[in-house]
This record gives sequence, C-alpha cells and structure tokens, in this order.
Amino acid sequence: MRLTRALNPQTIALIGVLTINWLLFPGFFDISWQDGRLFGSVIDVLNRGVPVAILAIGMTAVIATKGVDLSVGAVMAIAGAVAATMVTAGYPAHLAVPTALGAALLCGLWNGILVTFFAIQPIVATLVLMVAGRGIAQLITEGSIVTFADPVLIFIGTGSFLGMPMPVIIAAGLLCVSVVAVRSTALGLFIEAVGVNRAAASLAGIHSRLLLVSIYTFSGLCAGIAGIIVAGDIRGADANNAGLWLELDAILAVVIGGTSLLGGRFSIAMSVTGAIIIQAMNTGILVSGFPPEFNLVVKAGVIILILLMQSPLAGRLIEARRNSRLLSGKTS
Amino acid sequence: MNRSLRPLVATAVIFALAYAASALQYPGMFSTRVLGNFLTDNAFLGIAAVGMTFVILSGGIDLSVGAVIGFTGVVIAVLVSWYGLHPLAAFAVVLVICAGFGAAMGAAVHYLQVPSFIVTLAGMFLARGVASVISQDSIPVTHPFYAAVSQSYLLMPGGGRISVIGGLMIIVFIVGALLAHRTRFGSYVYALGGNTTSAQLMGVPVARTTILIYTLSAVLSGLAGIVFSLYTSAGYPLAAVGVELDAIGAVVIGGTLLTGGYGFVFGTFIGVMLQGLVQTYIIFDGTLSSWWTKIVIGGLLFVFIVLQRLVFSASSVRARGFWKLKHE
Amino acid sequence: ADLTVGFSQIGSESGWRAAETSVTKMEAEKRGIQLKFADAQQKQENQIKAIRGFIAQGVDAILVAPVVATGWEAVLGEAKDAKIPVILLDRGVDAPQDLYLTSVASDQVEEGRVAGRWLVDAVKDKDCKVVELQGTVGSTPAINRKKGFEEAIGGKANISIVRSQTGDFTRAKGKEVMEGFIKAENGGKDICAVYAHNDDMAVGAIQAIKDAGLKPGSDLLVVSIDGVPDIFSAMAAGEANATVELTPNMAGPAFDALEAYLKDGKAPEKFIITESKLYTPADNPQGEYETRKGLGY
Amino acid sequence: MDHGGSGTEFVLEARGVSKIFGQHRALDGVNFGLRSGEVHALLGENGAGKSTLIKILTGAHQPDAGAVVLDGVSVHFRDPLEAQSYGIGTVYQEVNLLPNRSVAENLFLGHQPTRFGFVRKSLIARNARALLSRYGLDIDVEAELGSYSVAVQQIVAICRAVELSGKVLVLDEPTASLDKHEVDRLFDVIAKLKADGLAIVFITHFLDQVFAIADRVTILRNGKLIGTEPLAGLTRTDVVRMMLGKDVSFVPAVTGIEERAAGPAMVEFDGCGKAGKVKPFSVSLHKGEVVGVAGLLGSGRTEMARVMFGIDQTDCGEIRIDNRRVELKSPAQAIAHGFGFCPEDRKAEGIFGDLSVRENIIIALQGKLGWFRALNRDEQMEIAGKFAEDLDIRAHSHDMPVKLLSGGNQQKVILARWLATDPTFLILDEPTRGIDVGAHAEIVRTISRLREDGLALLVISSELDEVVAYSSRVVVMRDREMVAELRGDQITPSVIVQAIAAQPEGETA
Ligand SMILES: Nc1ncnc2c1ncn2[C@@H]1O[C@H](COP(=O)(O)OP(=O)(O)OP(=O)(O)O)[C@@H](O)[C@H]1O
Ligand SMILES: Nc1ncnc2c1ncn2[C@@H]1O[C@H](COP(=O)(O)OP(=O)(O)OP(=O)(O)O)[C@@H](O)[C@H]1O
Ligand SMILES: O[C@@H]1[C@@H](O)[C@H](O)OC[C@H]1O
Ligand SMILES: [Mg+2]
Ligand SMILES: [Mg+2]
Repeated sequence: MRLTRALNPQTIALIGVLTINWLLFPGFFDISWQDGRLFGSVIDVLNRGVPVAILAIGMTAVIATKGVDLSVGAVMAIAGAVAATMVTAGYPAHLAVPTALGAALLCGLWNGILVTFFAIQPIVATLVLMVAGRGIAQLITEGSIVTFADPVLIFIGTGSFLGMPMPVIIAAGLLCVSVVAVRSTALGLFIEAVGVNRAAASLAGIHSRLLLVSIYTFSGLCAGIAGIIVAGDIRGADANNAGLWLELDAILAVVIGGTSLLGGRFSIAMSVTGAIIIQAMNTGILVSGFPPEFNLVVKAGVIILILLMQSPLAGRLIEARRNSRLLSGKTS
Repeated sequence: MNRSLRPLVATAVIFALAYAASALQYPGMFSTRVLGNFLTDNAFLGIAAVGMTFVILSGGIDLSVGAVIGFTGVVIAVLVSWYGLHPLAAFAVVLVICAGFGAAMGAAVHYLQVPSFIVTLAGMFLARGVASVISQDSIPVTHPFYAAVSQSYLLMPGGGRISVIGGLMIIVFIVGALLAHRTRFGSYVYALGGNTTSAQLMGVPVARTTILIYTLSAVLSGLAGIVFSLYTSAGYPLAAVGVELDAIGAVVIGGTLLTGGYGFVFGTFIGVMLQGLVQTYIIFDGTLSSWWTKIVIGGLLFVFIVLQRLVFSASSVRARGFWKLKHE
Repeated sequence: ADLTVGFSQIGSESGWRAAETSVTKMEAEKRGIQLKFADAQQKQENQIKAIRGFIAQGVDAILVAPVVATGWEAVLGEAKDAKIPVILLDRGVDAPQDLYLTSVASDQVEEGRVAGRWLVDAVKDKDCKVVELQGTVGSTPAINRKKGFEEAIGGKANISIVRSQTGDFTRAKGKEVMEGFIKAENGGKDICAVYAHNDDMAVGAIQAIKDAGLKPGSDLLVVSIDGVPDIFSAMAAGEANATVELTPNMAGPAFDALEAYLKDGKAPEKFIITESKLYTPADNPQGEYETRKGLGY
Repeated sequence: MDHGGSGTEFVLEARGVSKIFGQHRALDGVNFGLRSGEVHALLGENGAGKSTLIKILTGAHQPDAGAVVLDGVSVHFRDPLEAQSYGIGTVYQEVNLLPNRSVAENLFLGHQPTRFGFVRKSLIARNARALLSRYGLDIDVEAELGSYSVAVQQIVAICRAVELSGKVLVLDEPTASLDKHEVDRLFDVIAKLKADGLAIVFITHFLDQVFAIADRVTILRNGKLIGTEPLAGLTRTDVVRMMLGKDVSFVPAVTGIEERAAGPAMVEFDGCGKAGKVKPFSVSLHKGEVVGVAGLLGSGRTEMARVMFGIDQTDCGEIRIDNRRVELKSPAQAIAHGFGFCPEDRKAEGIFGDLSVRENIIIALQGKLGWFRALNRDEQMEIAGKFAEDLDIRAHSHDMPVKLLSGGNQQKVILARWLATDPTFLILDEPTRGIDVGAHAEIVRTISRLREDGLALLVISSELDEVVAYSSRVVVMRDREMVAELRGDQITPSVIVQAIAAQPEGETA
C-alpha cells in the first residue's frame, strides 16, 4: 500500500525526467559544498523551481475550489516592484517586504471579491488583473528595472541557510505551513467540499464566500512571496518580465500534481512536485546543450507523456484487464 | 424579445454607446476608413475567435490559437518562398495539417479525459516549438497572389476599404453563426456545454462532436494564420503571441459563458469590435504610457464584464423566478 | 511648426527600450513636437493597427520601432499614399526603401562584431571557450548579434562558442541559464568568457558567476550589448569587461532629419546608422553610469 | 460471446450480464427478457443494480460479461445513440436533460428534422407543442428547459423517450418527482403504447404503481437475479420479500399521534415569509413533535423550508427559539442553533459526489465545530460508522466516493450528516423520494424514533400515507401560502387532500 502510493505517476515522471537529465549530462547529480552552501544542478532545480512551486501552492487551493488564478504572474511583478521601489526610496526592508506582501494580498482580495461577490467566472475575473496588474507594476517602477542593493531583500532571493538556498527554505516552510493548515484543520475538507459542490457546502454550514475570498487572497500572498524572491534573486524589479507566463506553469504544475481543474480533491505537496518536474525539465534542457529552438517542443513532449500516464484511460485499461481476469477466474 | 438574446443586445448597445462616445471626442474615429480598418486589422482575431466560441460553448478552452497562427504563417512562408508552391496550394496544405492537429487535441480531450486547458497548452508549446524549429527568422512571402489580394478591396463611401481578409472574416462569422445556431452539430456543441453526461445519455455523439469542435477551432486558427500571413506577407514563429487571450476576451465580452452552454457567435463579433475600439481609442488618444495602456485595457475589460454580469443577472432574476436562484 | 508625430513602440520589454521611449518623449518635448505614443505590447499586429490609426488621424509623421523586419509593405504603402513620412527606429524592415523616409538604427550585426573583436583582442592566442546568452529566440537582434559575433571570432581557432541558449533578454533568465552553463562546464572553470546579447542578461549572468564562487570580469570575461547603467556600475566594480553601446537616442537624429525634410524637402540619408561604441573599464564607467541614470533605463 | 440469431420471444434481452465497478460486482450474471406489449417492472432495493442493468441494455455502459440481445441478435451498442437508432427510448434516473437549451431542442436533440443541412426550428417547435399537449402540458417550448420545474422537466424527458421508442421504452424512476395527477396521465400514455405493441421497462419504488400497470416483474437483489414472474400471482408481501429477502411491516398504520402542545414551543416562525417566494406563514414546533407539510408540486413547501433554514432570509415576522428572538442570516447560523436541513434536490444541494461517504457524513458537524477543531480520521470513522450502521447505509467502504452509492443510500448519508450534528430541529424535504420500500420504512421509523428522542421535525412529503403516519400536525401549502394547519383527527389522507385542493375562501373556481 505504502509503496504503491509512493509510486504515483508524478514520482515516476520526476524520476524519469531526472534520469534523462543524468543521461544527457552525467554531472547532473554532483553536489559540492562551496562558500557555505550546497552547489549543483539538483540544487538549481529546487532553487529555480521555487517561484512556480510557491505559485502552485496558492494555485492548488484556488483550483480545488473549481477556480483558477491567471493573475499570479502580474501580482509577482507588483510585489517585486513595490519592494524594490521602497528600498531604493530608502525604506528599510522590514517595512518594504510587508508592504509588498500587503499589496499582493490586496490583489488576491480583489480577485476573491470579483469571484465571490460579483460572481464573475474565475478565469475572467483574474484575467482583468493579469492584464492590468503588469501595468500597475510598471507604473510603480515607471517602466524601468529598479535595481537595489538592500541586503535583506538580496538575502531573501540569494542567501542560504544551512547550506540550502533561501528561496528553497522559504518554499519548504510555506509548503509545510500550508499542508499543516489544510490537513490538520478542517480547511482542506472545506475547500474540497466547496470545490465539489458549493451549494451543498453552504447548506452544510460552511462559510463558502469567506473561504473563497480567503483562498484567492492566499493565492495573491503566495504570488507576492514569489515576486519578492524573484526580485531579490536578480537584485532588481523587472516589472515587464517578472513572472511573465508563470501562471501557466503554475496551473500546469497543479495539474501534473493530479489536482483536477474541475475542483475537489487536491494535494499541495503533489503540486510542488509538479513544479519541480517542470523545472527539472527546464534545467535539463539547459545543461543538455539542446539548441534553444527545441525548448518548446521538448516541453510539449514531456507534458504529453506525463498526461498520458495520468489519464483515466490508462487506469481504465488496467481495470478492464483486471475485471476480465476476475470474471474468468470465477468461471474456471 | 427572446430573453436569452438580452445579453447580446446589451453588448451591442454598449458597443454603440462606446463608439459614439469615442467619436464625439475624436471625430476622426467616425469614418468609414476607421470602420474598414476595424475589419481588416481584426480579421485574424475575429476568425480565430469564431473557433474559440465553439470551443467555449462546448465548455472547453483552446490555448493553442495564437501558436497555430504563428505556425501556419511559417509553414506557408516556407512552402511558398522556399519550395515555390502556389499560395493556394500552401493554404490547402496548412489547413489539412491544422485539421489533423485539432483532431488530435480533440481526441486527447475526449479519450484521455485530460482537461482542454492542459491539452491545448501542450498544443500551444508544440505548435510554437515546431514553428521555431522550422525557422527562427521571419520569412517574407513575395508572390503576385499576395500582392493581388492585398490590393483588392471594396471601396466604401468616405475612402474606407473592405479588404479581402476583412470580408473573409465577415463570411466566417456568418457561416459560424449558421453552424452554431442552425445545425445539429451546433446543437450538439451547446449540449456538451450544458451537461456532458446528459448529452451523452441523450445520444449526442460526444466523441465525434468533441473532436470536430477542436478540429474546427484549429482549422479556423489556421485560416486566421492564412489571413495573418496575407496581412503581413510573412511567416514568423513568434507571430500572434497571446492572441488566444484576446480571443477568449472577445468571446466572453460577447456574452458567451466560459462554463459553456450559453452564448452567440454574433456576440463574439461585437466582442472583437469592442476590443478593436478600445485599441483604436488608445491610439487616437496617444498619451497613454506603456503601463497605462495595460491598466486601461484591463479596466475596460472589467467594466464590460461587470456591465454584462448586471444585465445577465437582471434578465435571469426575473424570468427564472423562484426556483433557479437556489444555487447560491 | 506644431508637428504631430505618431510613435509606434514595440513595448517595454527591456531597460534599454524603456530608455528609448523616455528619450523619444524628451526629444519630442524639447522640440515642441506633439508625440502620439502607442505601445504595441510586442505585437506586430498592434503596430500595424497603430500606424493605421495614425494615418486615420492625419499625423504629420510616423516613427516606428518595428518588432520584426517583415510584413510592413502594405501598411507603409498606405502611409505613403496618405503622404505621411515614416521613420524607422532601431530596427530595419524588409521593404522597398521608398516606403520610408529614413531608418535610424544601429547595425546589429556590427554590434555583434564589435563585441567579438573585443574578445579576440582580449584573449589573444589563449584558448577560450565562450558561452552565449541569446536574446529571444527568433528576434532580429538575437539573430544578428549572434551572426556578427560569430563572424568576428570566425577565423580564430582558439575561440569557440561551447554553449548557447536563450535568456529571453531578461536578467532572471540570464541568471538561470548561466547557472546551467556553469554546472555543465565543470563548475564554470572551463568557461573563459560570456557573451550576452544584451546587458540585462549579462547582469544576471554576473550574479550567477559570483554565486558559483568565481570572479566575473577576471575568472570569466563578460561582454555584452546595450550600455545600460547597471552594466557600467558592474564595470566600475570590475565585474564586467565590455559593452557595446546601443544609444537610446534614436529619436534625436530622426527628428532632425524629419524637420529638415519638412522645412525644405531635403531627403535625408536612407540609413542613419548610430555608432556601436565599445566601452571598457578604461572609459570611466562610473561617469557613464551617472550620466545614464536618469534616462529611464 | 455471440449467442446467434436463434428465435426468441424477447425483443430485448440481457443474457448473463455482469458488471464490476472497482471491487464491487454491481451485476452478477443477470438474465432479463422483455416482450413486446408488456409493462415489465424492474424492482429491487437501492443499489440492487436496476439502473446499471438498464444502462447496459441501452448502451450507456458496456457489460464486463454476458450479452445484450435485440430481436434474437447479439448486439454491442457503443453508446445510447446507437440504441436509440434501434428504437429504444430511455429516461435515465436523475438525468435532467439540458437545462440550457429550449424544451423543443431537448425533445428532438439528435434527430431534429433538417432542410439543406439546417435545422427546421419552427417545425420542431410545432412538433414539440403537439407532443407536449398530449400530456396536457401547454408551455413555451422555446424557453430554456432549466426555467421549468423538475416535474415539467421530467415530463419532457418522458416525452422525449416515448418519441424515440419505436420498440422499447425504458423508464427509470420516472415518477419520483411527479404528483398523482401527472402519474395518472403517464399511465394513460403507457397503456396506449403497450397497446401499440411497445415493450416497456418500468422502474419504481412505489409498489402501488407497480400493481397498477405492470404485467411482469423482475426482481434484483445485490446484483443478482431473484426472479421474473407474472404479477398476477403475487401479493405486495411476496414482492417485498423477494426484494429484501425478509418480511417488512410497511408503514405502521398509526394515525393521530398526540400533539405535544403542552409547554412552550421550542422554535417559532411567526409571520415569516419572503416576498415573491412564500407568503408569511406561522409555524411552531415543540420538542418531540413532527410537523408534516403537504401540498402540490410547486406549492411553496421548499421555499418555506428555505426561509426556516436561513437560506433565504425572512423579510417579515420573527423567529424565536425557546422564546428568544433570533436572526437567521445563513444556514451556518441556523446550524449553530441546532437546525438541520435535508434538501430535496439531493444531487445539486445535498451530496458531495467526489468526497467519501465518511466525509459526507461528518461535514456538517465539522462545519459546526469550525476550521480549527478538526475531527481526526479515527473520530470521523467512528462517527460515520455509527450512523451508517444506525441507518443501514450500504457502502462497501466508507472511503468510497459517495457518488458511487445508489440514490437511496445517498439519501441516508445526508440524513446521517444531520443526525451527526445532534440537532434539535430537523427539516426534511422529501426524505423518502427515490428510496426503496425497505429503506422507506426505515426512514419512517427513524423519523418516529427521532421524535421520541425529543427532536422537533418538519417533514415535507408528497406521500400522504407517510405524512399521516408520523405527523402530530400537518401544515398545508397552496400557491405559496400556508392555507391550513391540521391536527388530531383531521390528520387523514382525505382531509389533507381536501385542504390541498380547496379553493381559497372568497374565490370561485
Ligand atoms: N459508476 C459507478 N462506479 C462504481 N460503482 C457504481 C457505479 N454506478 C453504480 N455503482 C454501484 O453499483 C450498484 C448498483 O447501482 P444502481 O445505480 O444500478 O442501483 P439501483 O438499483 O438503480 O438503485 P436505486 O434504486 O437507488 O436507483 C450500487 O452499489 C452502486 O453503488
Ligand atoms: N410545475 C410547476 N409549474 C409552475 N411553477 C412551478 C412548478 N413547480 C414549482 N413552481 C414554482 O416554484 C414555486 C415554489 O416551488 P417549491 O419548490 O417551493 O414548491 P414545493 O411545494 O416544494 O414543490 P416540490 O415538491 O416540487 O418541491 C411555486 O410557487 C411555483 O411558482
Ligand atoms: O535589449 C534590447 C532588447 O530588449 C530590444 O528588444 O532590442 C534591442 C536590445 O538591445
Ligand atoms: Mg437506480
Ligand atoms: Mg419542494
């Protein structure tokens, strides 16, 4: 039982991608200790996978409620822009970071209100901020890349703790906190209930509106954290490019992780695994030396493979074989 | 008036009002020239949006649209410029390729039961990817046929032009509307959007219909790619990035529900025109910075959606009465 | 002399382009030209729409920074029919030359060559493995800068490009790709130089090099293109070795040519090529940084 | 697997059909034969496999073993469309057609007449009107189906199936949401079709209806065939015994349960109502009391319950609990006061299809406890196990998705959900709809037991026998208005029927 659960399609896919990376680049698993931190391709996969992984944490909750949040990329840009402009204007990081997170929170709240109280379909409601949000971010930076030297922000993006890159620590922390929050309280059950049948959830006494608004707000918050990390990483806020198209990667991560876009059952940890799979693939392309024009084709191929593996069809084929065995076993 | 037509009429009225308001501010916008430009400049978007309408009506989504446009352009350019094929022959070839591509996506959606969002996302990567593998550079198409097409147009009074591609878009909209509202296939599309299980039990050929829907969307994206190629006389793998989002926006602004089952092809036309109007207005204004442009586009999208929401709920509260509001 | 000029800009994808936009606005203001600005958000179709919109409004001239080279014939023809002069900024087009008044642009192939020649001089006869950070796959500057650089190092057996990937012209991707290169090339010890198609990617790469415990500027040479402020501050810190300037002031020469043309019908030169000037630490990087800081990069 | 074209008396036949879902054998070597010109009732407990069998017969499921034989020839229907093309029309259980399309389109979807490839809309509308008028339904056929009540939708579904059935008509619980008048009409139609030589399969849990129209019955239990017999020789008790494998004393014939008006009321709705939905009504309940609510379809019973549960907020009057005035702004508040509500539309408002039986049972309790006081798995298991046992919920595992349970078991799960919250006041809207005789009796018994335990219950039901059996008072609704409150001796089916049918005072027929 334990073993079969560990051997889910996601784990197999991750192992597969890592193995291919290793075949293409034998040094893939080499890890060394350098300047007080771990150093190697595998660490890069984790570190670079962080923004999508963090987005995916929030996105999982949103998708579990049958929604989707297209604005996370833009919200990342906003958070980065706020933090960067504040520190360059001389505010200390301990003020800039909360303000940036607050801005991201507000963005999420806005989405939540549109979805819940205006009853606008999530994909459209968040499309608004996806388009306008990047504009807002650029408005804050006035179109330029705001470079900063604030040590705290830079530490958030590039520092390390116990040898691990700071972003990985933050993501791991967020993962733990959110898994505990949903699984050791009734939150997870409520989220699934609202995603499966919102009308029934309301009748069962679940405050579904409050829950939905909180979840979009949480997704905004996650995007804010990712935005600050990305800004800290390059020591600057690039409003035009930060988080560009990452919403698609985040959704993809969630789906690869096995959460259905139709809402209901979800697993945050699996979504994070999905994010790591995507990054392993990207890093694999980088170290393997493929010409860049093949990047998208490779990506498409891997996605198709993973989805084939996960498809209910595969499950049904297995089931059909088992049933016919069961039945023939009976007659004999 | 038929109640279900109300959102459509509302959208049309919003467009008329918005156009009147912009024309008051910039009288130059009220000319056949600008109207003609609306048609020509949005032809590829409009054609792709018709396909998107079908997909959305059926409860799905197609993210591969922009990539297919880019891919089509590159293939046409390669066939015409490198292999000397006549453009019409090249068009036929790409439409067949697109049909196969769409059918494969539809089959994946149906048989593998993978959400269309993901299938078409993979399709998007694949189409863009193959296009850039074929050529990274933009390839010019120089062929007398292209010149002839771009020089043929209907002159309207006031100097406006209805170009071949603008006319083609109108034809696609008419055919699309007939297909959606007047054929069995159309009713199957709505049936899928209403409730797939019911549709299946009622005898709708779900597999065939799903495959046809994505085939139609891909073929129309291919046609949009042909139009784009005529529009720019070139093929470029990065062409039409993000057009799928514009198309989704047009469909939704046009009153079609993203959850499927409700909407009109003609609404999409108004949606496309509204987006064209917003862009033209911003250009006439000419003072918006890069960022204000984005903010204003997002803001207007918001306004249109909210307006529509209001109209839609106004029309449903009264007529659906007491027993449908339950589901809140 | 109240001129109205429409300007169709590609977008705001890089620091350099933001600077070009703001310099263009400043130049217009300086001359009392009313500038109608349209941001195309990276899409050619939007640029065509914008040009059509400018024609419908009857502007006096149009500036375009074309996102791709192809596909302009029809719309430029319309501008010509409407007798509106068009000036191309910073990138060229594949269209008959009579369709535009002039083109103010750098020679992107030359930019690549300048960078390449600098490297050839810098490494002399030493063996040098170069990693290349390309711009957006398929964009003209990426294609041309690659070509120019390869030309310049062409005859040299000791210099070779060992890895080349796209960094999408952004810092973040530049950093990520460089990290990959470092891992793939023996912790970066085998790499002798980085060539980035723009400074933003180079800035990202410099950070990746530092993170790997190597010294950019000495362990690995860094050469790139654009001349944005941040690369000068890196140069001042000894972390970058050379950049090829791409001036954001394309509009100045363009407006000069336009004004002369409108005044006495003097057709300007068809191609006004801006200088692709090489800057190295010898060129007072700190001073360059200060002068550029306020230009909206 | 081909059984060849040997002559047979049956139009449609299942031979040794088996179907396995996951680990569960829903059908096990079942034989079933259908003759022309007969009404064949298919009976069995909830979850016996009736719906599964007809889904296999009509191409909606594929059998894992065995064969479907049409006119003596083994067939493999790929999908319902193919079955339709052979003249098999079906009303599936709980399928609501397409709420987003017009009535006319729902009737003719898939075989709309066309000209030059275009659908002939006006012809379809005309045909639709003609078809529906045969059932006495005169509605706008171009309006969306979803804008009509469940009853209307059910009739449309039946019309559609009849229209498609050249040979075989299959009706899976078609009468669950119809009232007597409409059922009678349906039976007239069935009689006519039978005379025309159609073969008709009829599934229901109303034994009266079986005895009214069926010629033969086939009984399934636990996926196995118990037998097929002519109805003529059978009594109700025989049928029930075959279905359940044991005897059941059906609804105890007690009437006139004594009122507990002594002492103060526990909950009082005093002049509550909601404009446009239900006119002001006054109902009060004491501990240990069941108030029945009777009325025709659409008389506003559900709307009354919704106001009572805080789903719709009353816009007049006041609500008192133990003589203290309270506001009910949401179901959550009502639940906090000890209320519970089993909705009528089980699928749309009741069950969480993808969640497990266990989660479906504990969810309201958890909702009451809040986000932080989470029940752990063992606690959940214990609660689910207890109530599943109390209510005899048949699920092979409490971790299986509830959507895989049969309808009756789903209904019991929802009841269990509310019992788990230890309520003081429970509102049940049509709790026995679609439930088999055994479960039906059990639910009626449960209601009585809960009453004895001191709960106050408000039970909406269309089955007057049942209402009479457990109510100490009966509220009658008509035209969204509470028109009578019957007590004591007045609680008999005939008095209730009179109250339902009477014209309001001062009005003439
Ligand atoms: N798709 C499915 N997957 C798994 N199990 C299923 C599925 N459909 C039905 N079952 C199971 O098969 C059994 C038979 O179900 P079926 O719906 O045929 O019962 P039924 O006799 O029609 O009951 P009811 O009277 O409640 O409608 C039940 O135990 C049910 O849980
Ligand atoms: N068959 C119908 N025809 C017309 N109107 C209907 C019908 N069914 C319901 N309605 C409308 O819905 C209102 C309230 O319905 P509600 O569901 O509360 O009634 P109900 O008595 O609970 O009936 P049901 O037993 O079907 O639930 C009615 O007053 C009526 O206006
Ligand atoms: O960095 C610049 C890039 O963003 C732009 O698109 O073209 C010129 C480049 O130098
Ligand atoms: Mg059934
Ligand atoms: Mg009711």
